[in-house]
Amino acid sequence: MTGRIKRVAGRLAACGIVACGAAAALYLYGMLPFWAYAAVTVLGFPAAVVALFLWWMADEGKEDIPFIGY
Amino acid sequence: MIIRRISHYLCRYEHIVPLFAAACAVLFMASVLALPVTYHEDQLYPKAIDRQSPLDPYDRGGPPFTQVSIHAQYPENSPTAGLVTSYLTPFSLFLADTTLHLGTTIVAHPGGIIDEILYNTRGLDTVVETTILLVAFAIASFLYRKVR
Amino acid sequence: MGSLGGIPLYVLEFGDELVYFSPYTITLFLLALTFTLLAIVSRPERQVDVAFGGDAYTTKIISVDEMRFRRFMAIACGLASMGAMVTGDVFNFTLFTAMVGITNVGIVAAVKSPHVQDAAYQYGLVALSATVPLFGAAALYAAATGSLSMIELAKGTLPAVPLVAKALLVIGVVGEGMAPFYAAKAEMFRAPGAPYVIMCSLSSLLIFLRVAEVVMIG
Amino acid sequence: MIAELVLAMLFGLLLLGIHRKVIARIQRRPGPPVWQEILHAAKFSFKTTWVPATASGALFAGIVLVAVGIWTAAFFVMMTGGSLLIIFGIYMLHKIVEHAFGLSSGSPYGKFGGVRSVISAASEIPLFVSVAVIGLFTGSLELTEITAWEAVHGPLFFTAFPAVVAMYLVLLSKMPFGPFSIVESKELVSGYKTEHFGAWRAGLEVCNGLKTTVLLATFLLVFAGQLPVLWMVIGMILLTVSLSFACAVTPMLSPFDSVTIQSLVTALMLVYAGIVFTGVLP
Repeated sequence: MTGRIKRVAGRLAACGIVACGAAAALYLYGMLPFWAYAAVTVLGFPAAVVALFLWWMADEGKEDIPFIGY
Repeated sequence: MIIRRISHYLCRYEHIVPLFAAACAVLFMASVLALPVTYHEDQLYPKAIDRQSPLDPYDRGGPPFTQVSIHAQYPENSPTAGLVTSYLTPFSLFLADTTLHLGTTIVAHPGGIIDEILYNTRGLDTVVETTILLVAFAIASFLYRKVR
Repeated sequence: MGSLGGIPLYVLEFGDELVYFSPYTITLFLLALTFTLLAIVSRPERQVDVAFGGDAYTTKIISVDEMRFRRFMAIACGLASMGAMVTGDVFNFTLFTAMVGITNVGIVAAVKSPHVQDAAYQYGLVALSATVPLFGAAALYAAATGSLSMIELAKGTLPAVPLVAKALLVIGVVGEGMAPFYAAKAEMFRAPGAPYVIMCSLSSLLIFLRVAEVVMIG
Repeated sequence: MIAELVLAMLFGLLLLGIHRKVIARIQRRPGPPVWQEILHAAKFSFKTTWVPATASGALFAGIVLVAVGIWTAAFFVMMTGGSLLIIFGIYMLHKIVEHAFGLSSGSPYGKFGGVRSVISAASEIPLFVSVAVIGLFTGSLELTEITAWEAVHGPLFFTAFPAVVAMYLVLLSKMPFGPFSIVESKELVSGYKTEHFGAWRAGLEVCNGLKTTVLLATFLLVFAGQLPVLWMVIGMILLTVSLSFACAVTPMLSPFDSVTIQSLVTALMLVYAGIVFTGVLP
C-alpha cells in the first residue's frame, strides 16, 4: 500500500513540475499564449506542491478517526 | 450594548423571515417613492394584442408555424425568431381552430405556451423555468416518499 | 464602466440570450464546475459525534437513498450556479438564481435532523418570497431600458437602470442566497454530507459575486 | 513567474511570522522566531500523511488543491494587473475553502470551524462596497487602469479614505489572532484545520502564504499605486506590523458580535457609497 501512493504522488509531482516548467519556458520564448501558461500553472502548481509533500512521506500510518477531545 | 443585542436577535434563525420581510417592505416603500420610472418606448418584444383571437392573450399574430416579424435583440442569432405559435401541439392547434377559448387553457396542458414572455428567441429561459419546476417536484416527491 | 470583469473573451449565442465568458465569469464558472465535480466524485463524510460524558463517539452514516437524492440536488445546484455565472441576460440570471434557492433547500431537505429541517424551512420561506423582488427587478430592467442583455446594458447607450431595480435585484439575490443573514444557513450547514452541503454555501456566494458585477453595469 | 510564485509564498509566510513575533513582543512574550511559519510549512510537509477514516476522501484531498490553485490564480491576476473583482471574488471563495476543510473530515471541531466561517461570510460584504467605491472613482476595476488613474490623480488612500478603513477591516478579519478571526478561535482546537495534518496542512500553509502576499500587495496597489519593489516590500511589512498591533490589543469577539460589527461597517460603507455616487457622478 505504502509503495503505491508514494509512486503515484511522485509521478504526479514530477508531471506537475515538468508541466509548470515547460509552460514557463514556452511562454518565455513566446510559443505559448499567456492564458494557457496561467491555466497550466494554476492547475499544475498545487498538484506539484501537494504531491511533492505526499511523496516525501506518505501513507505510513494507518487510517484513524478524527480528533475528538483531549 | 447595542451590538450584543443586535447579534442576539440575529443569531436565531426564526428571526430571519421577519427581518427579510422588513427589508423587503422598506425597499418596496422606497421603490414606490422612486416612482415614476420612465418607460422606455423602444422595447424588445413589443406586444400587439388581438382581442378577437382564440389564443388571446397569448396571440403574437401570424399563423402557427409561420414566421412573424418581432423585434429581437440579436436578430442574426435567431433566424427562426417569431415562430411563437409553434409551441402549439397538433392537439392545441385543433382546440384553437375549433374553440374560441384556448387562450384561457393554453398554459394548462403540455404543448401550450408556457409563459407569455418566452418567445422562441428566449429558449434558454424556457429550459431553466421547466428545470426549476422539475427540481421542485423532485424535492416534493422525495419528501412525500420519505414521510410515507 | 464598460468591462468590469474584463473583456468578454468568448460569446456563446443562445438566440437572444448571450452567454459570455469574461475573465471574471470564467473564473467563477470554473470554480462552480470544480466543486460540482468534487460533489460528484466524493462520498459523504461520516460526521463524528462525541457521546456526552464519556470517551465514546458515534458516526452518522448517510443512507444510499438519501445520498443519491442529495447528490442529484447538489449537481442541479452546481449547474444552476454555473448558468448564473456565465449568462449574459438579466432575466435568465434571475431564473438561475431562483433555481439555486430551490436546490439549496433540496440539498438539506433529506436530512433527518429536525433542527436542520427547521432552519431549512425558514430559509425556504425567504427563498420563496425573494423571487418577488428578483423577478420584479428583471421586469423593471426590461421596462426602463428596453433590453435585458447585459452586453447591451454595459455599452452605455441605453437609458440608465433605475437604482430601485438594482436594489430589488440585490435584495432578491440576498434572499435566495441568504448572504448576510447567515443564521439559517449556518444551521443548515450542521447537516452531515459535506460535499453536498458545500454546494449550498458555494452557490450563494457565487450568485452574490455575480450580482455585484450585474449591478455595476448599466 | 514560477520563481515569483514561490518567493511570494515564502514572503507571505515570513509576514505571518513577523505578525506572530510582533504580537508576542507587544504582549511581553519572547515569541517564535520570524521564520517560524516557514519552518511550520516545511515541518508539516515531512509528516506522515493519510486521510481520516471518516473523511470524505476526494473532498478532503481535493480542497487542498483548490486552495492553492485559487490563490495561484489570484497571484497571476495581481501580477498582470487584471480585474480587482476577480481577486476579491477569489478572496470570498476562500470562505468555501475553509468551509470544505472543516466539513470534509467529519470532526466536530472542524465542523464548528467551517460553520463559523460561513457565518462570518458577512465580513466580506464591506469589501464589495469599497470595490464599488473604487470603481466609481477610477471608472474601472482593472488594476492597471487603477494604478494609471492614481499616477495622474494621486493615491486613492486620501481620495477614498473610508474605503481604506473598510478594506483594512477586511484584511484584519483574515489575519490570525485578530478580533474577527472567529474561525481560528482556540476553543475549536485548530478550527477548520484540525484534521488536515501533514502534507495537507503544508499545502494549506502554502495557500496562506500566497494569500497574505496577494491581499497585502493588492491593498497597497489599490490605495498607494504602483511602487518600486523595495517600497512594496517595506510597505507590506509596515502594513503587517500595524495589523499586528490591532490584533494584539483587541480581544476576540464572539462569533455573532463579530458578524454584527462587520454588517454595521457595511451599512456605513453603503451610505458612503451613496454619497460618492451622488457626488462624483453627476
